[in-house]
Amino acid sequence: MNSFSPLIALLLIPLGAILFIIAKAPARMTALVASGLNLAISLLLLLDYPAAQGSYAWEMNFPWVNLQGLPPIRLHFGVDGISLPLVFLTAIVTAAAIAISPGNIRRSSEYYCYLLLMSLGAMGAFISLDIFFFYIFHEFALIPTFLLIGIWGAQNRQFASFQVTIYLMAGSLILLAGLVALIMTLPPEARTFDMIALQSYLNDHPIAVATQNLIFPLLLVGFGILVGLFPFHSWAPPGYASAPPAAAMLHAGILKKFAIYGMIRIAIPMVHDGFEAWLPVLLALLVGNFLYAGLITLAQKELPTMIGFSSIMHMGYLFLGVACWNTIGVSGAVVLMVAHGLSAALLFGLSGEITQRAGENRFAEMGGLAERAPTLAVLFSFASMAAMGVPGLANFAGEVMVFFGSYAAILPVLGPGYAIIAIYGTVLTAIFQLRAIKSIFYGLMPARYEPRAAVAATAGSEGTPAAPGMTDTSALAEHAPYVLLILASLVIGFMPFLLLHIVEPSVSLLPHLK
Amino acid sequence: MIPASDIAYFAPELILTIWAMGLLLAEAFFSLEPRTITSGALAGILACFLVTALFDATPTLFWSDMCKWDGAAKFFHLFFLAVAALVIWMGDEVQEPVSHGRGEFVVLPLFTTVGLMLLAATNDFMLLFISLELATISFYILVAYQRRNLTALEAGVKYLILGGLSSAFLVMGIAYLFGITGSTRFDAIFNWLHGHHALQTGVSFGMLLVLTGVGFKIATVPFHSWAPDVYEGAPNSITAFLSVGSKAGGLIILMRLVLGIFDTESAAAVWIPVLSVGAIASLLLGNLSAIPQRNLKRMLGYSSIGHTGFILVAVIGASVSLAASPYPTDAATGQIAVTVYLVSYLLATFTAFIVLAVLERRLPGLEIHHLAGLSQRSPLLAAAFALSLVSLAGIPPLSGFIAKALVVLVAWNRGLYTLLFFTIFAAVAALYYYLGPIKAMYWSEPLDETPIRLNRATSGVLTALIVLLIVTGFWAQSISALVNGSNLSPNATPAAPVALIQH
Amino acid sequence: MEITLNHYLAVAATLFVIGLMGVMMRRNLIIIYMSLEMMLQAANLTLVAFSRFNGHLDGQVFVFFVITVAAAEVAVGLALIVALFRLRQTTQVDNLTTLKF
Amino acid sequence: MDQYIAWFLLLAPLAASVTILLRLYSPNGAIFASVGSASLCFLIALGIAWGGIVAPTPWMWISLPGSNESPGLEIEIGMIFDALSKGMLLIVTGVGLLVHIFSIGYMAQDPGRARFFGGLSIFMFSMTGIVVSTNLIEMFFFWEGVGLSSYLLIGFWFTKESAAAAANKAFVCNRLADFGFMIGILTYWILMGTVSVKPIDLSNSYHQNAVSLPRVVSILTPEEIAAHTGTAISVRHIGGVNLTSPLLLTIMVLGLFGGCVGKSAMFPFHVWLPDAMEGPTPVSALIHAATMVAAGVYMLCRVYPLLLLSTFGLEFIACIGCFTAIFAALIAVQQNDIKRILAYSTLSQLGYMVMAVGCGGPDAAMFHLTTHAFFKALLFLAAGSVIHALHEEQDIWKMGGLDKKIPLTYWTFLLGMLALIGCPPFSGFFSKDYILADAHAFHPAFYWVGVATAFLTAFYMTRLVVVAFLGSARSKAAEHPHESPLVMTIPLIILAVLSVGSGLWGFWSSDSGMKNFYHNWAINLFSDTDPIPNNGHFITVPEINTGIELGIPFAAVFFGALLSYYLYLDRTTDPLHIRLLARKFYVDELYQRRLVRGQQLLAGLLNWIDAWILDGLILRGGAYISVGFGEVFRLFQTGSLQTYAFIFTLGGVLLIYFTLFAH
Repeated sequence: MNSFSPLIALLLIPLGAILFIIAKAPARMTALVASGLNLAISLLLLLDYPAAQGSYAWEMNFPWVNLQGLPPIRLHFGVDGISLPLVFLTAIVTAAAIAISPGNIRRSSEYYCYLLLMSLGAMGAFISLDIFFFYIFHEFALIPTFLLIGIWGAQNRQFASFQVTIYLMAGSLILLAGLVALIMTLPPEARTFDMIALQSYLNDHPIAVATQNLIFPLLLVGFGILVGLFPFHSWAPPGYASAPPAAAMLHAGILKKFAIYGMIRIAIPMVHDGFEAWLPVLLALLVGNFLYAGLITLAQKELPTMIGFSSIMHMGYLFLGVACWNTIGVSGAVVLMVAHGLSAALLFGLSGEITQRAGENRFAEMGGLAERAPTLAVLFSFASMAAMGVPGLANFAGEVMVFFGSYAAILPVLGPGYAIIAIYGTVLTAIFQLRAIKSIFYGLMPARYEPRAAVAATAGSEGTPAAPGMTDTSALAEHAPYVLLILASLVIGFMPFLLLHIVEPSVSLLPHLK
Repeated sequence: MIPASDIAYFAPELILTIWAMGLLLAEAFFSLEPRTITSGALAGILACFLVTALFDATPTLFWSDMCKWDGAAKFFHLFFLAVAALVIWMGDEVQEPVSHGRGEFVVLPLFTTVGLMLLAATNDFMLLFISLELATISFYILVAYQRRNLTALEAGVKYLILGGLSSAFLVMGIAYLFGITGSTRFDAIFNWLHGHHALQTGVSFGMLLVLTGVGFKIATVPFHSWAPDVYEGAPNSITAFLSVGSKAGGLIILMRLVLGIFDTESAAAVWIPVLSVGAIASLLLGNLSAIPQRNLKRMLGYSSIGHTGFILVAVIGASVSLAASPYPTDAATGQIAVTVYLVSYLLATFTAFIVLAVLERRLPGLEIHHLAGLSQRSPLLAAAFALSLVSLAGIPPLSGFIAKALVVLVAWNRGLYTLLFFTIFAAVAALYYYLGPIKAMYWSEPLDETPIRLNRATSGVLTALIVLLIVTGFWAQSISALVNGSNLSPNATPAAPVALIQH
Repeated sequence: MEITLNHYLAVAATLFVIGLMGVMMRRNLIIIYMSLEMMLQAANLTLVAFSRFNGHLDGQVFVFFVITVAAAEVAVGLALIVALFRLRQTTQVDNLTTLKF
Repeated sequence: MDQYIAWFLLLAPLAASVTILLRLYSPNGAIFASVGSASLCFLIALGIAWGGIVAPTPWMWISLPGSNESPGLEIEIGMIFDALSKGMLLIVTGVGLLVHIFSIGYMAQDPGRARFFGGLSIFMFSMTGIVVSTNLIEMFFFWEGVGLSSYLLIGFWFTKESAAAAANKAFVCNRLADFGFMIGILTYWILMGTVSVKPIDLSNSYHQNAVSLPRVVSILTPEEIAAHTGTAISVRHIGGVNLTSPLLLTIMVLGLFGGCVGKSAMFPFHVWLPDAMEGPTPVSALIHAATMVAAGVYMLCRVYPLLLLSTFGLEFIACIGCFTAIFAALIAVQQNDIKRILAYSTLSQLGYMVMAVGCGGPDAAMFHLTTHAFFKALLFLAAGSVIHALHEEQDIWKMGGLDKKIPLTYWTFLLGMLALIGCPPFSGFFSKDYILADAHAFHPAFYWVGVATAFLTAFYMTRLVVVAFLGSARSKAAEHPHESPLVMTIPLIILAVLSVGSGLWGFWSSDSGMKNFYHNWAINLFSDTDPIPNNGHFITVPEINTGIELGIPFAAVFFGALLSYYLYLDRTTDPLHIRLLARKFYVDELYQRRLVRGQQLLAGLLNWIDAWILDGLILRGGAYISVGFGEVFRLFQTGSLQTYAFIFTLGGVLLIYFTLFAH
């Protein structure tokens, strides 16, 4: 219990890498090595996790802060079947994001430091069992994101960086209020930041329903803003559109999941009556995610914004899976979190690549890329298929579970209707993803394909001449990061049980499961 | 432990005063190097600090009950001494040396500090008035110290006139309180108020006048008007001194009054609404009108008005006579919150102003756009300034977050939902202008590439402050050490928060 | 008629308000400063009146302190004003507004 | 060991496709890998058919516990080898292999042929998967897989806008239909607590839910049912919505049928199939004629016991099938593109099969499916050979006089055509008449529509042959075409033999032969459970009546062919001008104008709202308002000392007033 756990390495390695980079070590190399190490470790953990009883493993629990007026804060790390897949996701997406980042990017040492900081924040949030650290680790990533978008971002990075940061900060402040409210309504002796202790206390003495109905909306709105729940999604599309690909990968792939994870860990189990009371609202909002965001995605004329909106739409599945609160739905949500993390990372990375190669991101202006860049075409098709939930890729497994879970769950108002809407969501996804493939890769290449250097330059790295970019400059080896993500998605897609036998026991331990 | 005798408790003030006198004389007779005076002053402060640290915080009245020694007194003594040290060091080391009388410029802050320290320990309105004026009058001089410089003079005059106005209100208020309760002792007045449940108009009239006077010191709306101008006009070190020292002085008085004297049902019914209005107004006006500012010092001036708002929320939350408070121990948390907030505010503000003081000598001006590309020219300065702003914005893992978190916590616990809402709104709005300079420093194109060199002391202090900012945020235990010398071992059972100010 | 406490208070209040008006309306720094002093004296008068009618001396002691402090304040204040006069050859406060917004 | 062999049925094509996709081979290497995997599949299929190879032990794909409100979720990936899957497996792998071989010649010149064969391998993988699936989710898994491969192959010539568009259309149509399919699956799971389609589970489910309902197209309330059957019926929930079992069962059946509607391109979703002809001809032969489009029918037969649970569902299926049959046949009459004519005939034949299932004759449907697979593959490959010979000429009015020049292709095509129109003694004759007999037994109306369709089929196929092959050449290309190489003609010959013989085989005996093979499968559906369920007609057993069985349809076919022969012989242009048919009843236009554009408009509207109202007005508006307030507040900071004094005083006065005197 009070011994150091391997988890701490997951934090120390990026930290060490950052220090090395500050000490003028070769940035890209160091970052790559660090993320590679993390990936290896998380993979080992994944294999080594004692899945049978689904309890927390590799716990380390040190008293940390004991400030008058604050509940005791403990340095409490540990993972179970719900957080471990997310740890793995963080590691793999980080590795990919760093690997695809151009080596000749300007101010590279800062760039890689910020990337590492982002992933450090996500990693810490997922392995902390203490709400205080859970919260502030996530906040770690806020300022690096701001700087990444601001310094290396694309067209209207000015506006985007400010909007994203302020909106997310607002979200996390509301979340903070919610968490404080949750903990502080308890009598002083019972107050604690420790998730496990808190949960066990709340199981015996739940909070008064009236108070819960006050607390849950705070948590819902806070998490909702962080994940882009309709109608709090406006920060995402412009933000992702102008963020450098790697940052978008990290944020959309990993950091967003923080909110869903928080819903599973804190909001729903600890404030369950409030959840029950607000369920109709939550469901109404996620229908908004499906239909509203889905349809808007149809209307997008540029690749990055389309992917931004589609990633918002897919949050609907996660929320739906969580909202069922039965084993099938929640397990589905967890699997889908990983799956969506992989596919979103793929899509954002590739769209960055395409935008930069073609020096263009408007569908109307593109076409016929498949002739010149077949590898890119194959990779992008894979990514789109994953997003569309084509069987064989991870998203399908997760979505199916969410469908089953939500169809069976006794949800208010529409009942099975939510599942049906969700399934319709897959149709919408198919429409816009295929349209994207068609207009980017199929057909003939526009005659005037002189890439505008401006866009090319803003697409992350400087100086990469965009004109030769049109051709498939890269062998498969150069696309290794994408292939890595695709392989992960395929493995989970064909053998979801590999993930499920880890996830399911921990999920079934969650309280109040229907 | 020093025996609790009158003279002993009075030691810090005595030491500092005598030391300051000595320095003045020494400087007058054998003209010393400014550097030596500075180090002398710092040595004196250090000595005083050590002595003060030796006292334990058990509440005692001394000096025929005119002074009160307790947790708050001790904390604020140490606080003001730390502030003074930083101010004096800045004044000589970092910023443009003053044109004349550098000795006085170093020594005067010592007198201010004595005034503020007395203020922290006062238990009587007479002493309150005198110590307040001692501090304020030396501030008049310090603000307008560059008397060849019109803006400085203008700032000084504005501060002078408005300060005089506020002290007039203060004295008038004191007069009424004294007239009706028949005493100038805090404890006596408190007992009187407990005796008469129905509050007389005269008392609340006096109370309001006094609050007006105090509101001026802590620069809360509507008594804030002086702050932006004076902040902009005064020398950097003095601006920092004003925004931390004088604000803290006002706050300790405010707490002594509203939490020490007026914390009865009937009185609270008067001052809680007043302070709430003040808090909300400060939150909104301070943070919103900081957004369009271009001059950094002015922006920080407005933002300090906003911070007053945040602190006031905690002060209100510390009142035991609040209606909705299921757990009475939470009241004490309010006071903790104030102190923690002040500590983090001290760290962030001084980091910011040290950077500004350095830049003032290097840059054509202190507008935001002058910062362009600072991260290339001097990574340390850029990082320090950015971190201080981030901490002021209350983003983890810096100490500003703990402070804001505590405020939010208190606001929720004490059922101050309206204030909670405005707190969050203000925090978000604040981000808007805190991010601006960061943007300028990190991705605007630099005007000129020449790197900015720092001497060892400055960079050392800045690094130390950065470390403190991060450590106090990430390992808040250190704050609790700073706040109430409570034992550093986190293993100790979570003590129920002890109110610094009790009756 | 017999003079009660309220009469003193009324006079003091009047003085106070006159001073206040002076501070807000006059344009000459010296006069503004005088008005400030007048406000302080009003406060003093109140104190004295109260201590007379309460029948103990604390108030009057306090008055001495106030007067002393006021004297110190005047010294500093006048010094400032003089310095200002050196710079601008006037003690009018009009367009003493380089710091604003 | 031998239980692992079966896995290679899936693994061989998968491995082939993946390796080809990773560009591990030269184009010819890719061809070798793909054809090799296909032939391996065929061998394994033979082994399975003769029982040498047993079903492997399944592995649990997803296994989640249920709860008091939802059943558990157990999805396994396994294989099921019963008569149905064995037969289908032989068809798929056999025809598949032939098409692979044909493609070697057909695609020889194409630079992208490696990609083509990769796609074919993906298809073989998914299609065999569908056939052997043990449960609906597994089936759905491969179901989408064939959709994907069809998407890739339709868009094979992706530089053609039309091809890319057709590919998207096909995929989206299928997705839309699978939307229903998934709902059907979910409902089945809610009702029965399983998604398995093993015969034993199906018949159990059947017996749990079978209530002898009168054959009326209506939903009865539980009370009515209780009144009718004397047994109270359980009320089930989905998602907390109370639904009477019959309604749920109907939803389930219609949902499952939805999947078929998409894959087999039944009426409202038929639009994608003709466009799919944009793909290379072998693809049209294998995927869009012989096997994949038949997957819908196969699936219906697989879950037939479930269909029986909703009479309304069954009748609905029959109606849709019947309508599609005549509808497509009508359109085919006025088409000029050789491949499109065949595509529409495919539609109408699929209509036959679906109608057969709806009329309670899954055996007939499977029988027709088999024969159709042979002769339609034959027709398409022959058409491909023609197109190949004429250098990508597809308009039949630019052909003519080919019978002398490419005799082999002509004769094989002719045989296929005769089989298709159901001219005795070719295979189509037997299977089609079996269906018609079932239809007659079910309801005469279906029978007569079927006959009319037969008439039309004969008409347009004769038109095709007469215009394309007979007469004199009507274009440069048609004047000196060249016969295709052996690698292409041999598959034609084999298929021709099959199309001729497969019906005759065992016609006289009562136990051997294809018809009886399927009939035995069908009547044994429930044999493992007693008692044989309700009132006999879960499988329609047509009464033998030569008049109906042989006479009328044959007459229809004969006159149809005769009429068209004399109408079209030696014509240079089409004497008939029926705009409505030529324009395919304007269905495409309707969809384009109403649905697609409507959705796009809605999307645009929402996008505007999001950009201007939500983001613009509310968010940025809010931000600007705060900034504006900031600008206003700083105006109080006039810099004039006395303003400050005034503000100060005003503040104090107001505080005092409101606290002391305002109440």
